[in-house]
Amino acid sequence: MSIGLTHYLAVAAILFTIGVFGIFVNRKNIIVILMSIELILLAVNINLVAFSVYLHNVTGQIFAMFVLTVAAAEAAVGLAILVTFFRNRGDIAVDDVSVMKG
Amino acid sequence: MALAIAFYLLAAVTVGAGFGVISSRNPVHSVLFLILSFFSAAGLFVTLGAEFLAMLLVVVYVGAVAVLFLFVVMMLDVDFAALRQGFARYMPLGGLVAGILAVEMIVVASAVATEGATKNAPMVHGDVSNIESIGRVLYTDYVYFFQAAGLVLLVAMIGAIVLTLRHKPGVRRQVIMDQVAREPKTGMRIVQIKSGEGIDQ
Amino acid sequence: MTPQSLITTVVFAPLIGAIVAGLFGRRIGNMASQTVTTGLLILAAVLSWTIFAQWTWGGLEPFTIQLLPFINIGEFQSNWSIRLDGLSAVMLVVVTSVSCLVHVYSWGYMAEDDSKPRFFAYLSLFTFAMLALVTAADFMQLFFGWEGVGLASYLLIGFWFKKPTANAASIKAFVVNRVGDFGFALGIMTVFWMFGTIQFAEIFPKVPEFANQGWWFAGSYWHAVDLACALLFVGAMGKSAQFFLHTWLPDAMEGPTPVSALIHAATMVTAGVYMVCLLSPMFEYAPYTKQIVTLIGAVTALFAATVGLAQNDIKRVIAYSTCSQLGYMFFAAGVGAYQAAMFHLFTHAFFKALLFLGAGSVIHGMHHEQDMRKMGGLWKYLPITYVVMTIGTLAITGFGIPSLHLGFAGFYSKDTIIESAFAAGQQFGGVAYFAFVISLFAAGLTAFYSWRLAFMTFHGTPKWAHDDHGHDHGHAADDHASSAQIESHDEPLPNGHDDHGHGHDHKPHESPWIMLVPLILLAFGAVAAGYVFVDHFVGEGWKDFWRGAIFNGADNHILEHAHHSPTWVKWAPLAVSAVGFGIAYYVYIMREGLGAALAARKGPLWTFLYNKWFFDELYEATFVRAAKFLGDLFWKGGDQKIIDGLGPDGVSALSYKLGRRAGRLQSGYVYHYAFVMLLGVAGLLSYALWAWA
Amino acid sequence: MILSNDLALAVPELILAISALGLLVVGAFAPRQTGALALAAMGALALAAWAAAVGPIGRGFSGGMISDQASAFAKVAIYIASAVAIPLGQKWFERKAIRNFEFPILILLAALGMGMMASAGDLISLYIGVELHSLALYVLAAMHREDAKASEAGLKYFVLGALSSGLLLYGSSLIYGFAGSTKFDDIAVAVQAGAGTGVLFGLVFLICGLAFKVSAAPFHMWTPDVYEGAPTPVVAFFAGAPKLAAMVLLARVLSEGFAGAADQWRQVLVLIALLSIFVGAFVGLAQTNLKRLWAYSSIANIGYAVLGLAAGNAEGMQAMLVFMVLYMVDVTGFFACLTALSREGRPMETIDDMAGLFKERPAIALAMSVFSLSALGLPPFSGFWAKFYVFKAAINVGDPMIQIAAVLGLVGSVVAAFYYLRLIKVMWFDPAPSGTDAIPGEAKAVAIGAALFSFPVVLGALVFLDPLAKAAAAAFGLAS
Amino acid sequence: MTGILSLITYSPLIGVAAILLLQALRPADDPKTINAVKWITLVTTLATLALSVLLVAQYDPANPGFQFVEDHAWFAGLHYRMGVDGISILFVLLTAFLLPICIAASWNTIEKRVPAYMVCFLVLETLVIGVFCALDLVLFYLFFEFGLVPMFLIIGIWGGKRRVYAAYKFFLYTLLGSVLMLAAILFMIGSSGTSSIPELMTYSFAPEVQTWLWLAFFASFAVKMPMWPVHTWLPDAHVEAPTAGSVILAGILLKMGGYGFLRFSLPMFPQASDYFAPLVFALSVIAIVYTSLVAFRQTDIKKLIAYSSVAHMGFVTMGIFAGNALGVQGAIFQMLSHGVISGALFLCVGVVYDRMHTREIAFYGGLVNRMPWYAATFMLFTMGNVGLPGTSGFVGEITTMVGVYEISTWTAVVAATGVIFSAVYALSLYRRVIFGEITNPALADITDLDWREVAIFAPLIAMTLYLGVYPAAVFDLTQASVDNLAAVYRAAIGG
Repeated sequence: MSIGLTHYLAVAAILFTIGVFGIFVNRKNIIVILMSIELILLAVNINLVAFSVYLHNVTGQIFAMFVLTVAAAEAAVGLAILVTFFRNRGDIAVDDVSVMKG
Repeated sequence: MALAIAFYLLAAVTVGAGFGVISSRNPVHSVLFLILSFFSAAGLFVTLGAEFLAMLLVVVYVGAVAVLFLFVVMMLDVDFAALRQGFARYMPLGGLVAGILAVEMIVVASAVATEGATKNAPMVHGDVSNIESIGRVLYTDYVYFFQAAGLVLLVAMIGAIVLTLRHKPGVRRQVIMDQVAREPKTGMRIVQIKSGEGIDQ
Repeated sequence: MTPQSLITTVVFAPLIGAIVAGLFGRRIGNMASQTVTTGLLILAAVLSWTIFAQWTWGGLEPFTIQLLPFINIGEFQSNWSIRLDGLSAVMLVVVTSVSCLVHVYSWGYMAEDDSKPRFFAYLSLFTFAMLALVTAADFMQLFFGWEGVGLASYLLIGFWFKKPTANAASIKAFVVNRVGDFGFALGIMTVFWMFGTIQFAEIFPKVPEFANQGWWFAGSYWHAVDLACALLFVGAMGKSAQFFLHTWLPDAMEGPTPVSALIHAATMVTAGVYMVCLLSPMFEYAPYTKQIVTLIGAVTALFAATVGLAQNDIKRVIAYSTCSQLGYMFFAAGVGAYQAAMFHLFTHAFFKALLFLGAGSVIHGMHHEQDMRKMGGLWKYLPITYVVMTIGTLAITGFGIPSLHLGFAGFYSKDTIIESAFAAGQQFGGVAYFAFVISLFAAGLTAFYSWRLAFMTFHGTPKWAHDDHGHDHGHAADDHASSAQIESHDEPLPNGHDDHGHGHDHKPHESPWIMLVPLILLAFGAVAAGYVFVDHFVGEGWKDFWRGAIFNGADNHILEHAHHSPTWVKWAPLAVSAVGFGIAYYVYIMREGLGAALAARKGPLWTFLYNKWFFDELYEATFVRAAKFLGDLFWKGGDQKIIDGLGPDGVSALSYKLGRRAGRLQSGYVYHYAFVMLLGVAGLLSYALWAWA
Repeated sequence: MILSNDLALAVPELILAISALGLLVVGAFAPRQTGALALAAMGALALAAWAAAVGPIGRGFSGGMISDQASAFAKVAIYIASAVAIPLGQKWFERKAIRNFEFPILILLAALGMGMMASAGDLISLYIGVELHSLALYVLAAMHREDAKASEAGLKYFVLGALSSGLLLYGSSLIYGFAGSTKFDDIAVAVQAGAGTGVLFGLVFLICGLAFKVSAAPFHMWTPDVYEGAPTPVVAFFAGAPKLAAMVLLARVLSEGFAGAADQWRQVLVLIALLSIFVGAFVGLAQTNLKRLWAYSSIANIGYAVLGLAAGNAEGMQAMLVFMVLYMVDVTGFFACLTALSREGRPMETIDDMAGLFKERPAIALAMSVFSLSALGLPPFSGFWAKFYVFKAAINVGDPMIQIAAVLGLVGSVVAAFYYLRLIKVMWFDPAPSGTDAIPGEAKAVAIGAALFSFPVVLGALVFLDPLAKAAAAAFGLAS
Repeated sequence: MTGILSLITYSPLIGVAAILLLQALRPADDPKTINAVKWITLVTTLATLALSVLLVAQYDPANPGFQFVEDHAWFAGLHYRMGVDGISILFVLLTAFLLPICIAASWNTIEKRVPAYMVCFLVLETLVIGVFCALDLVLFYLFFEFGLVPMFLIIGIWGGKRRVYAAYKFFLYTLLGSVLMLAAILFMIGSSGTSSIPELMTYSFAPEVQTWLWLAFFASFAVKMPMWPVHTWLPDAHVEAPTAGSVILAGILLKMGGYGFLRFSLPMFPQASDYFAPLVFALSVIAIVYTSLVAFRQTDIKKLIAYSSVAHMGFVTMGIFAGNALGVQGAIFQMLSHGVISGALFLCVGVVYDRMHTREIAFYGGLVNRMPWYAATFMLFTMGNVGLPGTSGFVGEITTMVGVYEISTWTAVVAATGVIFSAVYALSLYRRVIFGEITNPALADITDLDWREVAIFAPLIAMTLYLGVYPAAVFDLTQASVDNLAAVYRAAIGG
């Protein structure tokens, strides 16, 4: 049995789902939610790299590089906002993020 | 065959670690699982022949992002035990939706693999050096994105500063502008001291 | 002056009077208002008689003056116009004469009322509308006059607006008339679409074309001319208070007595008869409708006469008698004797106005007492009234000697009608025979109740002396006419009487001359109108007199036949009248108190008659109750519950609820939001897979 | 050199980037010169707008950047809207005594990102543009960092925004895998050859990701919370321009990359549009906070714009462009009003706060009424014309599904009318409780300017806007 | 004379500008300023009336087409087109006629926010006249729809207790109807390529398309009319609106529905109109009977009159869809006449409401004793409402019924019962309010009409009688246009 593109895509899909699942199943912990987002991006990267390789086309890898870069920036901003939030609340439970609703 | 074993091993670890990220009770463990997941994903990249990306993943993610997470987790003094409650309650529904999504995505991903541009294209390793081919286009065809990505990082930097930099009152800080702009007039005060009186501040 | 300008003056003089008295009455004062209106009416009456004389003896030809366009859309052309022909000439004199006398009479009768200008304005307004009606050259103007007199009637019945009964009666009159107008309006529409015009002059020549044609109406196929005539006749029924639509007329007696005399006896109520005669070219081609007219007329004649037997209110008795006489006129028209109908209309105007005004004189003399049971023996106190009332009674009972061709006015007209019915019965049988029998029977009843009225009022023992009616001016009985109004003035009366304004003690008294003069003039009419005009109206000279205003079908020779009816037919009315007189004499003079005793027993027949065949109760229970019920149902059930409840209110409440529900999803929790997003993704993806796979 | 052609196309971006960097340096050394910084930033935006308007047309950076009438149209609008946001926010932060020299710079960078979106010709530039402006917006939303609500808003915005980026990226990766390229032109070729489930799947992901950016249902959940929590002038900014950018981007992806799959994406867009219209209309009914209310209003309005897009022809694109521009003016004006109003230092944010406003602040109340009526779609206000274009396009598209959707959308607008009326009712009918604070000049100027644009200027402005939007729409290359 | 229509349409806005200027220059709450505002408004409306009279004088009744046409290109293929024909010119005149009366009627009764009130009325006048003059679909819609706002404010700010409910109901009901019309308008522009009303009148849509378009327009105009069963906003709106608001509402705004039917439904969708005519007839006669019965049971004077309006509008819709000259002429006349009479009746209610501040019928009774002139005036308009010949009310009713008789006798029969019902409710109202003794001590000092009120009623009385006696004045104006309309309609449906 040979390993084909589909295998990689399947891994990426599962990883994506785990990331998604992590977001709404982790009801209280924002940090884990941020990590879940990183998982989603990782899944995307696997997709891009796998396609790139199978297409003999480097664009996918370049795209993946930009995704990595932006993900880093995103993580930085996200954590900064989280810190601000923590300073205001003294907690990071998502359940508390409910001043505004309706 | 060896590739297949490597793939399955790495894939299993990636997925397992991914699940570990979202299911650990302690966020520190989550971060560690995340790092594991990245590492094994880097391995997957290697099996695909994308060594440069694999390296970047480890350097950027493990070296920067994961550490940032770890740093924040440790910095914020959070009662983590409380944060785990209610996890199981939402499992079934969430699991159902996630399951449907996963199945659909796998089906579709394989469809893309068979119907798209990758049709009939066998995996070929090393026809062009990975890092070289990236380098050829990154600063030419993709210079626009490259510069823009730089600006994204700039925004992230400004954002982080704006959001977290605090000027605590009472703490003296170095203001380079003030130091540079310092002149004799402002730096010094010439005081005529009468003997026996001292300086009254 | 040309006849054209004469007749124009006649028509508009009352209008000018009405406007002057109505708008400036308060400013110019009572006296001036009365003078202006009455003066103009006298002028109109004089000119009318001039025209009538020219018509009868001067060979005046029919003409139509067009004044102004009214509604002019395509073929629907109507004009404000004045039409003169035999019919309108007759009606002109009837209307203006009675109206003018009533105006004069009202000087006395309404002397104590505080809104005299208004009263005279209304009277003049009525006269104008009636004149517009009788001079109409097309259906629209006819309808204008038709409803105009209805308005005046409404205003005058409700003249004493403080009395709830008067107000109710006025609305009833208007609404019941409207029911008639409903049919009338539909009739006009049918006529228009059938003949393509509403001008009488243009319709009549076209009628024969439609004699055997059909017409779709309300889902059925009808005989064309019959349908049109039947619908128009509904209007006549309303206006002339025929059976089913008669209930308003007795109640209309809530108005001042002069009004009853003018509107509800002499003129307005005869408009229906006038219309049927005017439209004789159509009715002649509507055999079924003619039978309906005959039937309704006969039934009304009988019905009203029976009810009249049991009434105690002097005006109501006369009102029912009016109703009954109108029935006579209708079945006369129905059998084809339009001339007889018009003749009876003419004579009836005199003697019925006389009776009403006489009754008014009695009421005035009795200080606004209308209940006959509280009268009696008045002949001593009101001698002149007594005399003229007796003349009127003789006239209405149709007293006269057939062999001599001599009698009171009613004798000529009524007997002609009865004979015509007999003749028609012989010719066509059926309904006409029925009408003949009824007419004879009703003639007996007429005699009975008319003499009963005379006896109860003027003869027998006075029942007013010990009945201290000195302080019952309007307190107890709601039959009291003006007292209710007068008693409740909020400003003192002009002449400052401490009492109700009569200024003398409470004995009955004769009316002032201003009231008696019209009575006397009318009495002359009641005596002589028949004798003088019988030849012109129904006699040898009728063709010459009507000059085509009334159309008789090719096989319609009723008048000729009527003149040659058997002797017993000619004598029969006198005989039954005599019987009626005899019974009345027996019950109310010889065995005084018997009537009251009979009434007190409240036998089923008496109850049935006294309650007017329970028509009011029936209508109340059906139409009024149903309207109220449906109104409430539609309002509270339909509008509020169903339309608003399911519509705006329901939808807005539902929307708000929906918004609140959906808003609750907006819980503030990030993972809920993420979940919704993913549901959206999953949903769209599934849709994509399903739709595009 | 070939690069010079490319650079000529990117003049507006360069202006913004360089001035952002320059201002950053200046700001670092002279952080208190905020007024001058703001003016300079506004100048840079104006310059960029001018450059975009007169700039050359073409494709640069190996197809990564497209400069055409559409991008020029969008950029001019975006830059102007961003420029208007600067004084509004600057002064507001100044009044709150918050360090703010970064504010204009972040706006500049966000505008740069939005400009990138408007002229994206490649999935990568799409992604980077989206991220560039999103990150700036996350920061802006949380910038009032002492305020719990603001940081909460920032956090929510960020978490959900990141998720949406993930969706968008995943979709991009599938499309890339299918087409073998990230360039829209190549994708178009591949799709033309036959669009399978896979690529459409990727497209759905992409649409979902962008739908989040324009806050179309069911990806709208962040909107009310973020609008409520974020500083009002910031909301004024990101309720307008970013949505235009995202809409233009979506239009470009769909028209240039997926013209061959128009029948498919139409259906998705119609669903999204209808859902947005009804969510916006119904949930808005139960709101009491004006910022939340306007969030729902914007959801509904975006639904209309998406409906125009769903028409899938040049007329629809034109409708969308006109709609977005007119809507942008309205929403900016409305939030400018909210920025302006406070009572004893406390911002007036609930509907009840507005009681009797007409009596106290007739100008602002009138402006708010204009915006409400405009959002309601009542002629002759700009909102009506916006809807006029959209529904005209949707109804005449000849596709019964879209026609029915258009009629339903119109019915939805009646539901929404209820809450706009409530605002008017409160301002006009109810008595006023107490005095309002003095109104800052810049907010008042923006509010009244926008209101005047809504009516009556729009009646004349459309004479010019109409052909411009038409040309822009034609640039998308769809048949009319 | 080109440009006169725009001049008439926008002349009230000059008054608005003057008021705003005055407000800016002088202390707003100063009684003198308020007084000046009133005078400005009155003079403005009178000037508009004068211009309208001039317009009618210049109008050529023999020409069935549009006259005084103005046409300027706008954007997106739209045009600024104005013009009047025999149908619309009368409504322009009616509007201009009623407005000064409304202003005069509000002279002393409106105490709060007078300038805003006056501005609302002036703006409303512009919009309403605009509706009747617009010859471009979108322009028409602009005026038509925006008219909701001033009316919403008039009801909502100066209305009675449940004013907010009523204002909402009015606004949303009408809005729902008109958005459907908007959809149809957009479709028409798209498929015919023009938004010009004269051009669309000659454009023929496919029959199945017509059906939908007709229904969409019907939704809007039926609500505006209002026809059963979408009439329930009207009683609420009337009851809560201030007197002048009711006058405008009943007198003019309702007419926009009928005008719409005449301008759009009949000429543009003749087949559909013919197809749906039975439906319209059914709804019309239901309205006539149903609302008459409802009116009969009302306890609030204004509500009663409002319901009677619905019944009278039933005649209008019936007449319009009869599609013959009689029906259409009658409908137009009925609208004019109803505008005058119902307006006057609302003013009558206003007279006692101003004095007693209640509209409960039970509160009143015996007013004639203290207010004879008022009673006479009220009587005249009651009779007009009842449709007594000699008043304008009669002419409209009878001609519509005659017209509809040709098409459907059943409709004519049921509609004719309205003649009975109207007498029942109108006279019982009159009796309960005016006749009888004064039993309520609160009424003991009620005063009769003052000179201002007399001046308000005088033109209405004159109009009611003039139109009742000489309706030919109106028919002559409308004849050419209506004949043309009816002929084209007949030709289109092949009848």
